[in-house]
Amino acid sequence: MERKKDNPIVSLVSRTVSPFIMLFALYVIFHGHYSPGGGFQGGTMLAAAFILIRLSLGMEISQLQFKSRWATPLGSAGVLIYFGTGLVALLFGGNFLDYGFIPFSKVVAENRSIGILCIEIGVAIAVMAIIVSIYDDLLEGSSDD
Amino acid sequence: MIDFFLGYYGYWFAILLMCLGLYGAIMKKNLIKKLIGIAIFQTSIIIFFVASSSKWGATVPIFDEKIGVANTAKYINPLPHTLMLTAIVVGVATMGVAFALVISIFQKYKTLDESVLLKRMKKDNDI
Amino acid sequence: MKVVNYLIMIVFCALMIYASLGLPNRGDAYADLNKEKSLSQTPNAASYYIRNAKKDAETENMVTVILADYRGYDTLGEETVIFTAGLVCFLLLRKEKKKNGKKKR
Amino acid sequence: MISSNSAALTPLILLFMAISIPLVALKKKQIAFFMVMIATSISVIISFYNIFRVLKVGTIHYHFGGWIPPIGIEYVLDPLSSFICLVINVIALLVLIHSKKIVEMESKIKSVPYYALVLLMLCGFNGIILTGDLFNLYVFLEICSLSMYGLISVGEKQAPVSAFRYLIIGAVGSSFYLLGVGFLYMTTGSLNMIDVRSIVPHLYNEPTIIVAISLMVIGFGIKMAVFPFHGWLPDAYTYAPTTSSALIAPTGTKIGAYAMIRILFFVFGVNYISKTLHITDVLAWLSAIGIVYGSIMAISQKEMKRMLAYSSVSQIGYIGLGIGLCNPMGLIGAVLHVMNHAIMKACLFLVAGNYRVKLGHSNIFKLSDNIRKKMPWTTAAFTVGALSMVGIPPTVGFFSKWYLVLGTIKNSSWVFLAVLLISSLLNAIYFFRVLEKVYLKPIRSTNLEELNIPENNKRDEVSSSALIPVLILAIAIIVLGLLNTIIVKGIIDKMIPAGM
Repeated sequence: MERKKDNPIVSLVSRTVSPFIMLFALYVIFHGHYSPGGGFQGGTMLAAAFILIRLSLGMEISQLQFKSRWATPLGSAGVLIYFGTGLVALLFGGNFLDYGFIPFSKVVAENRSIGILCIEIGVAIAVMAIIVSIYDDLLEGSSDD
Repeated sequence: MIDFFLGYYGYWFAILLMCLGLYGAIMKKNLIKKLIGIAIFQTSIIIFFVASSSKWGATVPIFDEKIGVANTAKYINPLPHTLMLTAIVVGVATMGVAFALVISIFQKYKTLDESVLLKRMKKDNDI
Repeated sequence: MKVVNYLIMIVFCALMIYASLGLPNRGDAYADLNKEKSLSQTPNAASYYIRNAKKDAETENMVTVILADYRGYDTLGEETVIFTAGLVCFLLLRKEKKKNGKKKR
Repeated sequence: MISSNSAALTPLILLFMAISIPLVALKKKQIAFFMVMIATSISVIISFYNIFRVLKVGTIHYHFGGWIPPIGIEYVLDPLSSFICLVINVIALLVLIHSKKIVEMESKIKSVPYYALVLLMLCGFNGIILTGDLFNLYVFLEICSLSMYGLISVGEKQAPVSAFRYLIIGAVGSSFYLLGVGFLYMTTGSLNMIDVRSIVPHLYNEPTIIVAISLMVIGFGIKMAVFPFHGWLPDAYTYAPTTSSALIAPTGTKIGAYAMIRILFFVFGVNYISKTLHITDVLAWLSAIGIVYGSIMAISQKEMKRMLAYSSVSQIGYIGLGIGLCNPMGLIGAVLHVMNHAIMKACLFLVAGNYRVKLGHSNIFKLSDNIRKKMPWTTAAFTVGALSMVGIPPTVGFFSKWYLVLGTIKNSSWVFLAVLLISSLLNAIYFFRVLEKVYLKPIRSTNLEELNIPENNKRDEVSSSALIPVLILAIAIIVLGLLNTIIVKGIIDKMIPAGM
């Protein structure tokens, strides 16, 4: 199938919009404590920003931004951040995922708050990386050689 | 009567959507249409759950100094929302796997229609 | 076969609507699932969350607290689900020969 | 620290290894197999430790995040869950030892994501078994079903189609379960199993509870492949790669059976299920039809893996029948058969895999007695497994059927007794058909030269990593058969729920 190459408006708009989507995604992730939002929502928006670039500029250019083969390891790193937060709590003597035991500060409630932030970041990284990797794999599978 | 209707129409819409989804998943011959049916089914369950969390005159489950937490009827039930966040992600994951399978079916059989697919599979099995 | 399928759907729809009549009225703040105590006098999770989320975790958004703390293990499972989906796509569709292409460059 | 957290460690270790495989095995792919071995061995050790601890101190509860049950999620380790957990982990370890050479030989399976998915599936199984929370069960159900779709789909050419069919049915099934949880939550306001158990008696007359139970039973019926929902099973098992089918056939459907026992008897209560709603009667009748149907279909199959798949349908029927009888003997039979069938099916599927490795096929009609000369140990293991499936006394298969028969006699349900006896006969037909080929049919070849090639009769056994698990399973079939009273008296007797 012949594809139209390099529509300047599309590439310009997506290049301009993509950073703002990322910025808003970061806001959603880090403001999840006070307003609707959190890791999943922010993670999917980050992934949307990456996929927008992939859609408009093609696979080769977008590799400069985020390499496909790093997507799965990054995803597992994200899950590992989550898992590790729980594990650290376990090592400090609490049950698994009991953030109150992680000594970030002296107040238990604040420990929990920071623990929640840690796992939101882990969730965001994992969701972002995995959605991008699913998109890349589907694209790779459906393209005929 | 009107109270009864107002109290239950949310559930009924969700149930109607469920039946639509099930119709797609069972009856349609095209694999993509089957998947659309599954997606509608899963989404209708999400609507069903979220419908159950509502309370008349309550606000979103975010702590507000002015309201306080003395009266729990002032906030809607946060638990179904949390469960459905999980269910949404599960639905996305199922769709991802399903599309991967559809693509690998298409690579091998060059069709997405179930009856044609069955014929080609039968031909393979005979050889 | 088609008739059976239609029948299944109609029965399903009827069953669901029959069951939904036993549910609490949507928006009823005093239904069983929103009470302080359940029918067997155990504490009810939902009202506990509303009351104590801010106190327990210094976080205003109750959904976040439930998602990440009270029911954090569900969320870990859910991340694992999406990780699994990523791995399945990797297993099924990614082509191995990519490395050769890189060497050529 | 280990002792206080041991209840939660099996799924966590499997999960940890699964998520670190893609990171660690980036450069060196062989490392994936060793990580799998480490993870499964540790999980086996921990499950042994857990079962002894449960037998010593009684039920163990583990609260995630330190929150007490109706607020948080808990793991419940009682005799039933620790026993099934041990069975699943041991079978998985043996099958994975067998997989060492097989996975690389089978056409272009990428070992890194494959092994990660295997571990994720086992993690899902362990999570389902141990959890005490209804929604958590749904999440882990999805983990293990998604990874099962993936593991099935990398097999032969038809494998993605069968995996897709399984996905459609399985997604509907787990959605049904979720819907059932929704109904239950909306009426009771709780998601914890023990909590729900205490609330449900106040609500026995509500239509919502009845619908919730039926939705959950349909959902698990699909996962368990009881009779009208078995459609996905034969194709999926036949076209999957050897390791996947040997992993999924013994363990995957048993999880559905376990969840069924857990939900029916431990969440809703024995009397309500059996006396008021008669759901167990429906289950027993469906299973009885499934037993006969599966056996008859198995007789008409040419392909060994497909025959074993249909035999799985019938064996699942035994477990369903044991649950449906709803008396102590029946439940003992069902739980014992979960273990026995897991061991037998793992053994038989691994043998089919070994045949495929050496002969390139596992078509029953092409087998002849030179395979006995070529692969004596594998064939001996197959014989033990087949005899056990039929139910010849010193093997495990006999004893679970014995308890089921006792259960039917206690309920004086003579139809089920007849079904059990007839199905043993049918099992005998389809297994002796293979045994006859393997032991008695001389090699018949139109090509005379082929007959005289000495290599054709030379011993050509599979490699030791593929042979040892098969032999261990075959020995276990006999040894556990002899030890069955210890298992029943020591562990299974303690599982029987109150009021049965």
